[in-house]
Amino acid sequence: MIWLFILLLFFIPVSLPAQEPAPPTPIAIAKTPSEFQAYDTPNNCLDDVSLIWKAVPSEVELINKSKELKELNKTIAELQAKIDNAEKNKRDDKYYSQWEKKSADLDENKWKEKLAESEKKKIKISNEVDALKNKIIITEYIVYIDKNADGKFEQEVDRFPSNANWKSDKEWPFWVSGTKEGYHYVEINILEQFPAGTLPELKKKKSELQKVRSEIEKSKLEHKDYSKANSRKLNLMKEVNILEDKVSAEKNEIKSKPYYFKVTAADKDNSVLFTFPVLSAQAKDNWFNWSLAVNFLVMIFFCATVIWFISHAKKNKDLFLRRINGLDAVEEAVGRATEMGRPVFYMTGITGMDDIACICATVILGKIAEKVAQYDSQIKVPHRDPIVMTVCQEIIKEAYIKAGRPDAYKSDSSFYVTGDQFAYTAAVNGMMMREKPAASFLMGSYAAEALLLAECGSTTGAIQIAGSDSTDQLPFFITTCDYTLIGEEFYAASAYLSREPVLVGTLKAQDFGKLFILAALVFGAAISLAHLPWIIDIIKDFS
Amino acid sequence: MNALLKKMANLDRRIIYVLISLAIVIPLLYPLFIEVNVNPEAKAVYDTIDNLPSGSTVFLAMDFDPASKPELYPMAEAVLRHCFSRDLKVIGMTFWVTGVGLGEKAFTDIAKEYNKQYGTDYLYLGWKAGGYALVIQMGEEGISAAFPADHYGRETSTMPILQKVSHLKHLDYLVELAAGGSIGTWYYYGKMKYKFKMGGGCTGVMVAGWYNLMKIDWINGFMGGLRGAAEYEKLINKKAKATRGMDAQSVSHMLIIAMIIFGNITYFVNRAKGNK
Amino acid sequence: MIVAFVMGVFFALQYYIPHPFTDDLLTGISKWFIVISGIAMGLGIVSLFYLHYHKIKRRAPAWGFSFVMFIALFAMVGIGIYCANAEVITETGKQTIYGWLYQNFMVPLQSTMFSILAFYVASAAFRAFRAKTKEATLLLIAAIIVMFARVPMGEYVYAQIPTFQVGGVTIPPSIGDITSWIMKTINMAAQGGISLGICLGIIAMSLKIIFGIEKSYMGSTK
Amino acid sequence: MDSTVIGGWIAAGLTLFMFSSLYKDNPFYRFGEHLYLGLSVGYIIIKVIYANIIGGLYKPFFEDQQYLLIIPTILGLSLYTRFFPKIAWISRITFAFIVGYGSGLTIPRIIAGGIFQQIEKIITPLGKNSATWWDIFSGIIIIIGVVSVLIYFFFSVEHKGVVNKISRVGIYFVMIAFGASFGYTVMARMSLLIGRSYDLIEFATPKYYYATLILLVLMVLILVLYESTRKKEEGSKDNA
Repeated sequence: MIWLFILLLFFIPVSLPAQEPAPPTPIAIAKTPSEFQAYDTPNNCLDDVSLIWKAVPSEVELINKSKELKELNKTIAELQAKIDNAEKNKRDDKYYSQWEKKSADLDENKWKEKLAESEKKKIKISNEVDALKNKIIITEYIVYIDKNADGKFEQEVDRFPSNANWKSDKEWPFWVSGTKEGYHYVEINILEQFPAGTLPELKKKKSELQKVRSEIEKSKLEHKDYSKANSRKLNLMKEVNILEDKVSAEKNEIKSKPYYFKVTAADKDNSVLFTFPVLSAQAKDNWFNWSLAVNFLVMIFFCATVIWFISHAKKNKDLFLRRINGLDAVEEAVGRATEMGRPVFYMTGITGMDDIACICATVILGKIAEKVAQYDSQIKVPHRDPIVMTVCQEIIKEAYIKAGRPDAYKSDSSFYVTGDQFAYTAAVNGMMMREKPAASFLMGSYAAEALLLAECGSTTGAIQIAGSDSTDQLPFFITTCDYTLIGEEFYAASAYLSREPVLVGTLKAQDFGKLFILAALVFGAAISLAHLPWIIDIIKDFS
Repeated sequence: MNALLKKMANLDRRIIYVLISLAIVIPLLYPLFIEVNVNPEAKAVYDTIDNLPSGSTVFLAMDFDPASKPELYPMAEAVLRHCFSRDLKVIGMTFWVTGVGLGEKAFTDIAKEYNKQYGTDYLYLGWKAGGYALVIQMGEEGISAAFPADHYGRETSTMPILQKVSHLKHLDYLVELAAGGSIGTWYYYGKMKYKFKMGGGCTGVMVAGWYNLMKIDWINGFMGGLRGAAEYEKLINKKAKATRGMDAQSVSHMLIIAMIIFGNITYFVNRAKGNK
Repeated sequence: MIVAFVMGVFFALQYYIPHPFTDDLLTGISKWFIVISGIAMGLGIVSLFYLHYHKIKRRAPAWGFSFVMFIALFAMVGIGIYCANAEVITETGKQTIYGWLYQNFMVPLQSTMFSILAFYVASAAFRAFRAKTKEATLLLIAAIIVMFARVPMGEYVYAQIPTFQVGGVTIPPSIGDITSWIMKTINMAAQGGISLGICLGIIAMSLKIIFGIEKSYMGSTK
Repeated sequence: MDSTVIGGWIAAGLTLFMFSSLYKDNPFYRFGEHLYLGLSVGYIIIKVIYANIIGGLYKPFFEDQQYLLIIPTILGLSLYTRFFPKIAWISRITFAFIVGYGSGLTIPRIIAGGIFQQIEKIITPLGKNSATWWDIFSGIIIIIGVVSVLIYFFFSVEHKGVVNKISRVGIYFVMIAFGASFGYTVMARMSLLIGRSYDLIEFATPKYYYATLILLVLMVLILVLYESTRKKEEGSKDNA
């Protein structure tokens, strides 16, 4: 039931709490916009305040119509180009088969029909646009700023034509209203309007410092003495540090005060038509990016399900797990290595320790190394990254201790080869050709070398088990390896091999997440089939 | 017979390797010249060059290195052949220091074919550090200011080819063969300001991106990958490396398909016999 | 343990905080990783030297080749330091010895290894594409269609098939259209499903690490 | 002979050495392999010295006074405690640091870039106003595919009955997709080989004094000799 609730949360527009809109008080003249608001700080911005006001209805209509016109012109141009091209090809006799000619003719006719239709529409819309243009009186909006509410408002901040600066130009979380209805929207950087007084000095010092640095570099190359320049550099650096502190203090000072804004609308002749009431706003640092709130909710939700399932798993120990073929074969592969007296090769992919796929590969290595230790076989793990190598040494050692055979552990079973992609491949292939491993495991993320390693392994007759999240390389693993763990199976492997209830619990949570995605998919598809564009906007906001 | 069939099913890899290398090398040496369908993108480059009055100047920017040689080098050759056959003048350079030798080779080889004079009919500037600054300099102060000496160290300011076309704005067409992002440099610092026409060629992986560049009018056409080069070769009626490359592609693909089918036939025959 | 938890929680939350302080921290720490990996390189070198030194010492089979490795390594490092890591001289554009070494040794070796893939693709296709099961048959047919369509010869052969029109639709559709439909529809569906699964797997794995449920990457399970 | 010709001989030789591995493991390949290994490690060492150590640590630390860089230095050095078993646990702090950073960074980005973007990409084509019936049909096929593949990945449900059937469909989707992308990649791989073959053909021209041909013949001769002597050796061993 919880997930249904969460699903609902996804689609119910929530009002935005953090921003406090000032009360709208319109000044009455003909066709006056009705709302004017000033916001403290919009999402993502630190030194900004924003102003929003509703545009005259005809302005909105004009903008929509002109957009439509633009689209139409584009399609017309595209169609024309297609037709021209087809004609040209016919003239130049570029078609080598009868079949091709026929289908080209067919396409051309279709395009021509569409073209005629579009032309008709274009005439209609451009007439409408002209009519609207005549209707509109406001040509320009002008924004002023002042430090006092009753000041003179002489500092002009922005000036733009009445068909520009729309709220819908920016990205908003889905619950913010008015992104479609035609609101004008201006962001004003306070620090740009009232810059810190010491800023120019800081800039000067910085460029001086840069010069001294390049001087030092030059004299270093020419083997000249540069101690003088060096001491100058150190002095400059101190000065810069002091100035930087000063500037940031000044900036904070500037930002700590509210500012007052006035917006006027002007017509063609630059005479003021009307003025909005003065409003105030203050720039604040944000500690949460509200446009990512949905993302955050999903994360919290997922954390909660994982924790819930884990605690559930502790109570309820035998959870069902479906079979994963590749993992059932691990035992067979390791056993075979013992029988044949040949080593097992294990590769952890190309990424480093900060990549989850690589971490997962090392975790699986622990489980496999344990089996290797039990069966008294040998494991070899060639590496491209020294940190991963170190981690794997630890893991293998621990696995041997766990299996009760710490004496059998060899410190050089996990070793560094090289960081170069193909040198690594060449070296590992060479080793495989010489040592003819009984089994080879390819786990983690791979690039082009995937097939090189896997095919070479299969020529040596090894049982190969691959597990990867690189979707580009999976086809090659499928064709060359005996067993392949596709995508999520690879991530499930460690839980599957260990059968620890806690880990299996997270698998359940994953399944739950999939169910959730499935529901969202089907639900979303149904709605978008019903042509409700707003739902697509909501989904777009998520990403 | 049975033993033979079993052997066939598990054909030694080395035989496959030999077949593949033959399928690649033989078409390269003895080409089949299979017809390639010409796409409008490559045709646009061809048409632009074809409609230039003779004596016009084309700039050939060869911004690639040996790694992209199989795809872009044939394009350079094809464009040069087209230009020289139409008595156009060509100036060449590269932003990629590792590709400087490739450009030189293309120019000397093709110029020899058409008996062209260095300094009057063509000029190879080579490589110089600077990147976009070079483009600005070539536009503002002139080509010979950016490259006082050419690839061979000869003085450029007195060369006849640079008398009429001293600055980038005098160019009639610029062909950019790119294995990376150098087209941005040519567009932002060159074309935007000096308004010359631009076309180009790119590697196979970049084709999708270049379609968009063509839509926003950075370039008026381009050759995409080996296939684009083969199309251009078809257009100038001089089938060379790229067409051979495409032949090799065709033959090797067909060989793989034939092998798969063959493998399946032997597999089924074996199975049928095993069932009996 | 605690370190992993703190780092994990902090960097997960960092994404939602627009304050510049956190961005500075993120770029700062990614610079730290450059330093850590630089220092860790020494471990790799020790491991490599140990392995090959022992091969030479034990006179293991083909120990001579370990000498080749050492000579190549020291030559590259020596020349690299001599040329101060410059592959070309910036002013003149002339290649240094280091650049020449790279150009004439590393580049052909690299591209040859890469091109061996062509052979492997062929032999993998021959061996694996057998219509043993329904799945394998689908794999095989899809591969053949796409391979066929990608080259001029395939287009040419396919164009010989007679076509006819049914209600404005050409039958059979051009082979290019068929491939692009497979790539855009079926391929996208499968890739979408797989990558959605992968995303869930990654999130679960990350959470396991942050909450300390999975700690075998540290070797000790204690 | 200038440096390009020498370079050509070297390049042709190394190319043939590496290709010889297709025949079987042999001294030529081993030579090429170890040479490449050494060169690449040398190359990486140079890059690490100049970019990571000098550019990332030395210069910012001593010239820009970024003293905080002492922390990663200590973390990096602590990896070396592994050589002293008693204090080896210190290195685990570094592991935890890296791993924690990686996993924390990943979660929100995966939610945004992986899950939401995927869902958007799958659903939006259906909602387009310009969609034809064919587009909608394809869109529905995509959704069926995604759903069935996801169901294939269910771990805690036994694959029986309906679930089994749907997950079979998922596997069919996966197989077609893999086959198609396999076929799609063949072309790129072949062009690599074509590029290499062009170079070899060029090195076989008189300009390079027929480098490829000469080297090829020499290599084959030596390989044949090597094989026969080895067989003799093995034969004599067997006799003894």
